[in-house]
Amino acid sequence: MSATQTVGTESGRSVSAPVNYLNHDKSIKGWLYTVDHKRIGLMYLATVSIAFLVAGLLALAVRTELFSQGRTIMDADTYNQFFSLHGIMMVFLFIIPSIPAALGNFVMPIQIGAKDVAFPRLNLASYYIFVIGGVLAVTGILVGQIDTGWTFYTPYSSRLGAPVLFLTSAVFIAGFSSILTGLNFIVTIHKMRAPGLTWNRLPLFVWSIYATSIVQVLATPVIGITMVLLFMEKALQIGIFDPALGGDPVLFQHFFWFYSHPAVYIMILPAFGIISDLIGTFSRHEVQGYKFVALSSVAIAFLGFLVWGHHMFVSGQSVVSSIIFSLLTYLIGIPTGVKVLNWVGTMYKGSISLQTPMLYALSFLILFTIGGLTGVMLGVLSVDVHLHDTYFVVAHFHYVMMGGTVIAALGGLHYWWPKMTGKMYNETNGRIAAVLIFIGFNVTFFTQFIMGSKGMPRRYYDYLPEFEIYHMISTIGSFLLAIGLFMAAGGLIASFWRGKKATSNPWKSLTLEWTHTTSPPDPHNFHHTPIVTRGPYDYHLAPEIFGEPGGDGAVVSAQPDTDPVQQ
Amino acid sequence: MGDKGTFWLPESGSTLSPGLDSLFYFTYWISVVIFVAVTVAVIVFAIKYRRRNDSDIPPIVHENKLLETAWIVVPTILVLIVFTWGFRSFLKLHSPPANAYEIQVTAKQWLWDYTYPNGKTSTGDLVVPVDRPVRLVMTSTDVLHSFFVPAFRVKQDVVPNRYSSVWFEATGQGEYHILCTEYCGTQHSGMLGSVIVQSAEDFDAWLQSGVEDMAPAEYGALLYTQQNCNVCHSVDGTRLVGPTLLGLFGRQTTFTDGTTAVADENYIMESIVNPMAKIVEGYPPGMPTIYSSFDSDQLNALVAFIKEQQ
Amino acid sequence: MAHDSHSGHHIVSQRVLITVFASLVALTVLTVITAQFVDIGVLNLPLALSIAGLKAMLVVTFFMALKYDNPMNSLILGIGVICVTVFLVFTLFDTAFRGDMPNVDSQTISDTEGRNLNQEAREAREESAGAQH
Amino acid sequence: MSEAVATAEQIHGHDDHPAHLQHHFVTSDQQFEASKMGMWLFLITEILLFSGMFVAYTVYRVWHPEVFQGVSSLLDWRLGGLNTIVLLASSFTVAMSIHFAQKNNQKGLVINLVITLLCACIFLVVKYFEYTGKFSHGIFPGIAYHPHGDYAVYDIPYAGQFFSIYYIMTGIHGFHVLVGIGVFIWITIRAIKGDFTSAYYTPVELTGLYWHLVDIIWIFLFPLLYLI
Ligand code: HEA
Ligand code: HEA
Ligand code: HEC
Ligand code: CUA
Ligand SMILES: [Cu+2]
Repeated sequence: MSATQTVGTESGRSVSAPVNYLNHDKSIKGWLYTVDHKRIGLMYLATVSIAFLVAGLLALAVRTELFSQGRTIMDADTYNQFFSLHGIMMVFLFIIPSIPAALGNFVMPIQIGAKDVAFPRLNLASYYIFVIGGVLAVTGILVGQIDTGWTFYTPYSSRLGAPVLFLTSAVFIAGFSSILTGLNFIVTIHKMRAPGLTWNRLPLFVWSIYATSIVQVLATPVIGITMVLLFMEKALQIGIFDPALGGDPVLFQHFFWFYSHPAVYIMILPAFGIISDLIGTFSRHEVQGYKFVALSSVAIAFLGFLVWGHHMFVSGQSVVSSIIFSLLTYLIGIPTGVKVLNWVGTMYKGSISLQTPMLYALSFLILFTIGGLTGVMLGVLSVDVHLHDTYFVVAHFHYVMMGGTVIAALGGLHYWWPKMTGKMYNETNGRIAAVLIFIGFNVTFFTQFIMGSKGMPRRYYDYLPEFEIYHMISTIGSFLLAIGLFMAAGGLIASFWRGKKATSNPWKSLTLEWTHTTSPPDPHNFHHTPIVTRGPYDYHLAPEIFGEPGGDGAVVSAQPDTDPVQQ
Repeated sequence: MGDKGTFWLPESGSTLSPGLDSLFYFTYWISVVIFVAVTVAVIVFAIKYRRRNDSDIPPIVHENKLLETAWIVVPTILVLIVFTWGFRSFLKLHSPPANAYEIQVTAKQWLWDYTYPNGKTSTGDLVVPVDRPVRLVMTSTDVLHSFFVPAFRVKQDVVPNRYSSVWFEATGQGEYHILCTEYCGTQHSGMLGSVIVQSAEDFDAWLQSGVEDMAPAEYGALLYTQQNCNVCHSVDGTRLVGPTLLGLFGRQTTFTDGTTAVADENYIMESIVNPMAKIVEGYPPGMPTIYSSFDSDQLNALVAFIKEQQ
Repeated sequence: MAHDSHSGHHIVSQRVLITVFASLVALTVLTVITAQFVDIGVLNLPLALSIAGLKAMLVVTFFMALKYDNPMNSLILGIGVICVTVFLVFTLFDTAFRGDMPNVDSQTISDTEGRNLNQEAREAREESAGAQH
Repeated sequence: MSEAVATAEQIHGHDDHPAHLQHHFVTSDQQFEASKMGMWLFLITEILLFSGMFVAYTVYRVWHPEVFQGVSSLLDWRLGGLNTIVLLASSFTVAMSIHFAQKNNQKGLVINLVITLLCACIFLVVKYFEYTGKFSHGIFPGIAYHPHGDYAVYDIPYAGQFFSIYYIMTGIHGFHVLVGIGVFIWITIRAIKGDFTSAYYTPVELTGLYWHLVDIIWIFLFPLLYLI
């Protein structure tokens, strides 16, 4: 393969552009059949963005309905379907694949100096399995009414019509995609690291993807079998979960949360990884307590399996198990706290640049701390009795999922955007959007804490008059938030036409995707497999690495390489 | 019912509330302190150490073992305190006093039915004596529901085919909301009720009282709200789950099988007692069959009430 | 480092394989005999499960050659087994102690009333099906 | 940073490049180890998939031990035992086939694969007779459970749950056997074509691992469902 490709002729002279993964094969087939992890990552990114958009619009409809008491724009049945679909799509089609499958796929193999993931074809298969899951989910939605909430609690769900069967199959299939991605990543991280890249030198994003993958592999099969059993309950009435047949609905909740609690760590761990990378880069400082931050991800991954019962304190499970689950729930706060405090410590005496990705990282620190601390409040047995199934819980999980994961994903997206597309986005627009999102988010969801602890139940189409004022503020906030998100998305998309060309290492980062690949990277990532001789955040070596003032430490340039690309 | 609570919590109406509130505020203030510390540090560092020059290279900060240990140990101690407290009050929540007054509760889509020890029943509104522990023994006839009284800080899921219970001791006379907090279908948000706390004498009198002395239409109006007809049927013409009762009497109604009928007394009674017999066109066959046990007094009262809605 | 251990190309000898197979068959016979023909009361269940566990160990160690393989793979299996144990044990913390405080009853209503819900549901269904024909 | 430009190619040469080696791996060993690790990870997802049913089984057994003990006698331990032996034998032959592949013994490899395939089919045939036998007495999963004739006495609460769990567990297990058969056919054809040598037999090894897991699951199902 040649290193350059003729992209056009100008007055007889052929102008060459460096080959990169985007321009080396532009055919549709080149995308649909690709096994290149970078292209697969982008395909995921596009798909989950659509899911996010649709689910986000549903959320806006939900908020609009709640703007005033009684009927505002839709009837109760529609409302119930809307919040269910919002939850289901956000969780299964957006947030779980978002960071690992989209950004992780793109970045992780490069960060470990590999040419690709261990099983590239499996990677593509995972993508298509995910798409099939998505299509089934959409079919279920079109076929009829799904208003179970995202939790599918029996016996309500097992007595509903056929659409539930589609949705359970969709969740089952999307789960498989998640398992295969996790499996692929674990093997990749174990077996494909570049020479010299020891476990102590792994970027923290890789560590967090690793921990996430463990959870994906261990937890997801259980949602699979849960969905199979639910399917059977509906189809054959096997009486495992339906009390009318002697089954136990609380057992279903155990099955569901055995997956879905660890799943919240599938959502947040990759976000932790992004935040570590962002704070390191934009503070230009070694991440404090690297080992603690790295290992706490793994600790969280394992502890995450021991606490699922905290969703069931008032379900009628035994008091003994509530107590055990509550105790273990607190323990999760500790490794998480270690992370948060180390991130703050990293900023200490750093050289902090408040560019867009860093603004998202700082928002994350604030919002996630609120979300996490309120999570601990929910873990307090008797307090949860009052707060369970109120808007306090809704606010808690939006603070961790939207304020945590989605904000981190946006930060990561802005950070790696130049690498993925070769274009810089507009910085001013990016910063304004980040601030708007932060404000809109807090207006939307902080009010929900207040109304929740005052007794506003969740999944309510209509509410008592005393809550109207909170709902109004929350709805207004959600529109601010939406404007911010559309601005951010617009800024990124506009960069395709208006963006400046990105250099290899615009942020002066030290991880391999910045120092050893061009923007966008070569189809095989590296011209030469890199040999790693230092840690990912060794900014004290910066003078040496960055060279003369103004240098960015990249050992490859966007100019065509003189070496022929080796296969 | 004005807003008599604190900024965070609703008014407190049971003996359990104060203890739980102090635990809530204890964890809340710890969280505030931690949160403020983190936020202030973030903001101060972001300003103080902002990048002044593109080639700034900050100094190495060596890991502080003491700090690293401190933020493992201190939170651990804090959470253990909170755990012990929470766990003890949880046990209290689940230990009804032996002399508690027991009321049976049946939850169904989408209403609450109560049966008092003397056989008296009520729907929607739960009447209890003040300053006396009350224990509710609950079950559901269809799907999961959850019994929640914010002012009492109690909540318990209601499960079909199993009894679950909550207890509380109301400390002040008045009316408090009952909400259903487990998603149970279309009218989940309409599955409301009130706890009416009365003095011991009023409660006894209420318990013994009959309803025979009311005018039929008046009694019908009571049933209309008590039996939650209002959840599905409006009297002002709005379309809810079922057809409006406004102008129903004498109206020509078309059914899903194409036949029609003019609504007279018999038709209305049949609609209530045997709702599946004729399904009104354009509506789901969604009317519960639980009203078949109405006696003739109740039916006459409802018919009288519906006749008035013209 | 990427290649952290010796490779998994150990050849398990025929003799070992045959011995293992023979023991597996023997254990199967043993478990049938102890379960079906001699009654050892409460020990029935633990014994049957221990034998099954032993058989599984044999298969894993020799047939699947974990003994000679990269220890990482044993770790993976171990973690999987721990996870299953957690799932089982923590669920039993609830189901085996359901109703330990008065907030829920340990017995279901149909059990206390001695009703067979499956039968009732089936009959109701057959009745409604019969009514239609 | 001149040392960072040093290339891995200088360490492992690029001359020996067997056909089965994919471009993103450096050595065959790396590729073999990676596939095997991937397979082990896949196996634990299978274990966790089945764990859900084991949990359901245990929970209901703890609640209604007498029912589970009682109705399990409806299952024929002879057929179950036969199937156990058949699966163990197939597990043994797969292990043998890998042994022969490692020794470059083409004939041994193919013969053992074929025996394995046969065992798998026998297993399903026996299962078929078991299922139809049960169906003929009205022993169905779910609400359809309605034993009649001599078996009417088994129409007790929670017997339906036992049989639902039985059918789902053995059904999903049987599905795995079916998938195994498909894969074995493919492997056998490749083996006959001479695709596998001591240097490259990864597919045989991986299928073997899968098959042993199917065997292990049955090792637990057999006593739990048929014996105790
Ligand atoms: C990304 C997703 C995510 C994350 C990361 C978390 C994190 C946590 N969650 Fe949350 N949670 C959800 C998503 C998530 N949750 C969802 C979706 C639901 C509702 C599902 C539904 O019902 O629909 C839910 C519900 C939920 C409940 C059930 C509430 C109810 O229904 O009654 C509980 C109860 O214990 C809980 C607890 C926790 C805890 C303790 C953490 C911890 O991991 C948080 C740890 C973080 C911190 C503690 C902050 C940082 C630490 C410090 C600054 C150090 C100092 C700390 C201490 C002294 C403690 N969560
Ligand atoms: C990832 C998880 C996630 C996210 C991000 C959100 C985001 C939002 N959610 Fe929701 N939500 C859930 C998960 C999530 N939610 C879950 C699990 C439930 C529980 C459901 C149940 O009870 O079963 C729930 C429930 C829930 C409720 C409670 C409903 C009820 O109980 O009755 C409400 C009400 O206000 C709400 C509102 C919102 C709003 C306003 C947003 C906003 O933040 C949304 C803003 C987003 C947009 C407006 C889209 C803009 C997108 C683009 C422009 C595309 C851009 C693309 C790129 C930048 C790449 N959500
Ligand atoms: C859960 C919702 C629900 C509740 C509660 C409910 N209904 Fe209905 N009702 C319906 C629906 C849906 C219909 C239309 C379908 C049908 O005819 O069965 C209906 C139909 C009727 C009709 C016939 C109306 C017509 O236009 O012909 C009458 C009369 C009626 N209901 C009376 C009552 C009374 C009285 C009560 C309370 C004691 C009550 N309903 C409670 C849902 C409900
Ligand atoms: Cu009943 Cu919600
Ligand atoms: Cu949780």
